[in-house]
Amino acid sequence: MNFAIVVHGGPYSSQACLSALKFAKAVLASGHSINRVFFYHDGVYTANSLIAPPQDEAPVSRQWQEFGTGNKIELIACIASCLRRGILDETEAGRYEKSGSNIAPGFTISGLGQLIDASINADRVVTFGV
Amino acid sequence: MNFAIVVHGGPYSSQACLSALKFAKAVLASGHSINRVFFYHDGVYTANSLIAPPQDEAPVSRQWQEFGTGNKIELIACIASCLRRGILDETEAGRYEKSGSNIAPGFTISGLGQLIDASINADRVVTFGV
Amino acid sequence: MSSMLFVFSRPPHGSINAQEGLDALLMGSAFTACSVLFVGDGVLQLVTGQSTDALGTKNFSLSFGALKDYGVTRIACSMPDLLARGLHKSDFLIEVEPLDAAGMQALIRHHDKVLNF
Amino acid sequence: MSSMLFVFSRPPHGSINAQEGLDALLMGSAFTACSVLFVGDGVLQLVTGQSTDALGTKNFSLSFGALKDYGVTRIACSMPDLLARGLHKSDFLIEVEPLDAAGMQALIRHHDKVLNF
Amino acid sequence: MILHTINKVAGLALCQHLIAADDKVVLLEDGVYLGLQPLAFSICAIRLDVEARGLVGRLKEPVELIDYSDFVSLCTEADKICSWF
Amino acid sequence: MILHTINKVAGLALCQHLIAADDKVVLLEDGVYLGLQPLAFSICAIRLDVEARGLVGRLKEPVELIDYSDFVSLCTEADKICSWF
Repeated sequence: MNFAIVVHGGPYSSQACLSALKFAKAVLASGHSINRVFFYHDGVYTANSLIAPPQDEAPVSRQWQEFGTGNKIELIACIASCLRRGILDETEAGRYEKSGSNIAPGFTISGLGQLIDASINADRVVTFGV
Repeated sequence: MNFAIVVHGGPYSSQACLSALKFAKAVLASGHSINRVFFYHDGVYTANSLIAPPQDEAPVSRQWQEFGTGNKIELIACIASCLRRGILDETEAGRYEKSGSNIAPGFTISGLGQLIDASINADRVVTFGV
Repeated sequence: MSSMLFVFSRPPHGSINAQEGLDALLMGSAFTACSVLFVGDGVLQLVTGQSTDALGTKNFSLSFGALKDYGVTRIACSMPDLLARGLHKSDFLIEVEPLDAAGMQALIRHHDKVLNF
Repeated sequence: MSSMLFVFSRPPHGSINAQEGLDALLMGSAFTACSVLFVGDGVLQLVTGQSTDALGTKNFSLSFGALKDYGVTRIACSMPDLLARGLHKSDFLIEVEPLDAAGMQALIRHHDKVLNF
Repeated sequence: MILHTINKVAGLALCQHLIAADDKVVLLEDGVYLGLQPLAFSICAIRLDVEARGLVGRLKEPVELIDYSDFVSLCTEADKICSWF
Repeated sequence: MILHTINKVAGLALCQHLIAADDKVVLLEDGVYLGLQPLAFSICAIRLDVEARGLVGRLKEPVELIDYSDFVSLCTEADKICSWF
């Protein structure tokens, strides 16, 4: 079966981000697939490349990066949520004349249509909310 | 009278950040002073220089920057909260070997002692929570 | 094509969540058959007379009037949650169908995917 | 020198707030006289047997044992909120003083500043 | 006098036992929805937040609408402020 | 069968009228605290979250502890998933 996963919470501020990762790993381990993970609301904070967590806390943002790139799973951060919260790729940083970008490797900034597309086309959609 | 103001919420995700700003302006307009504004928890997201809000939404982060610099009010973002959430100045970006910094002008990253110091020394402390 | 039910459960203005939920609904209705169900404090999004001029934020409640134009199939709310807040459907900006428990369960059953905001 | 009352009202683990509150209390107790009051779901921070090994997050509940060493003056909780959750002070990791409404109001009155987390 | 602020409906459960007879309460943000229900103490509510939510005329008496300068005055009159959220 | 997930105590108020007789409920994150109170339907709870909160042995019967692979299986058995938070 094919899953879409939606994440509304950012690292540490909410457990949603960590629960969704554990769920996503279990989906693949059970032989199912994931069509897309969509980060919305504060979930886009997961895509911030500048996070430097303490040694004794799970580096959930980096774990998502590794999960996405290692398994070739699309990790999409909603562009409207990103702009409001200061998560930018090089294109957006240029457009808004900002000093730099901070999107983490493995994440892509894209539109809300990707949430709808993923939800429509997946067999199951599961949201991890705040 | 001298006020300490504590902000727990980031822009848009919580109204706390906007309410605290309106309160801070009213404090000064009433002839009182502010010894420090301390951003804790998700409040540190206010200090992200890369925020690019839509035209029709209050640019609360930039309004804080202008308020702090214009009135010479210390805006302190808690260092532990910042590291977990990816808000870095140049020093911290260097220490953690990150590609760049994203602290907005007018904000300073510092320790939790600044919260205690501000609370002890102010006549009144008011928290805007989430 | 999957039909989608959007569930709105947050009050407006205290966070951007309600507004970002509405954005998702409007986007969804461009692609497929969508309905919306307001539950809990989500029913407060619909109250008439919201004015954010002095607050300085966006009055997204004005966009609810466009739901019909966007082709949103059913616009419903939880009757128990409406009553619990001392509200009546005449307090609402738009025509909304209050549903009891059985009606809400049927609404969920008749859509393929459910997204909560 | 102002005395400070730290109020903890959030459950542990679901967000970092409880942990960041404890960090603030430990910092505060290095500078001035501090007490702590657990209210609402904050009383759940104190439950024995928390094990985050499998979850992979920090088990900060172990740090509550250090509150006495840090010189925290009074460690109290809301008795109504304790009872409402079916808990007893014997469920707690450390010795905590359950207070009724009058006791909590007095605790607030006797501290100069109150910080809620 | 202690000033209590409440910024969400669930905040009331945290502080209901902690509000003394001579204390004052300010409702702000989503806390203004508490004005839809009968309350055991007299309260003020931030006008901006009441207007934003369409609650003007819908609140139970007695809720006094105040602006931020009134809020600051209440803080100076109070011995301390407790924020519930 | 519809699978409902609840990740906080307040989430129950949102969905209590929406859970049909043959539906299933998974508690996760702070939602596992709901297992401290009697509930009108049978539930599963994520074991990691129960352990983290010190609730092993404190939950009312019948709460079945499950891991994430069981959660995934429940999702595949369900027609759809409703997440309450």
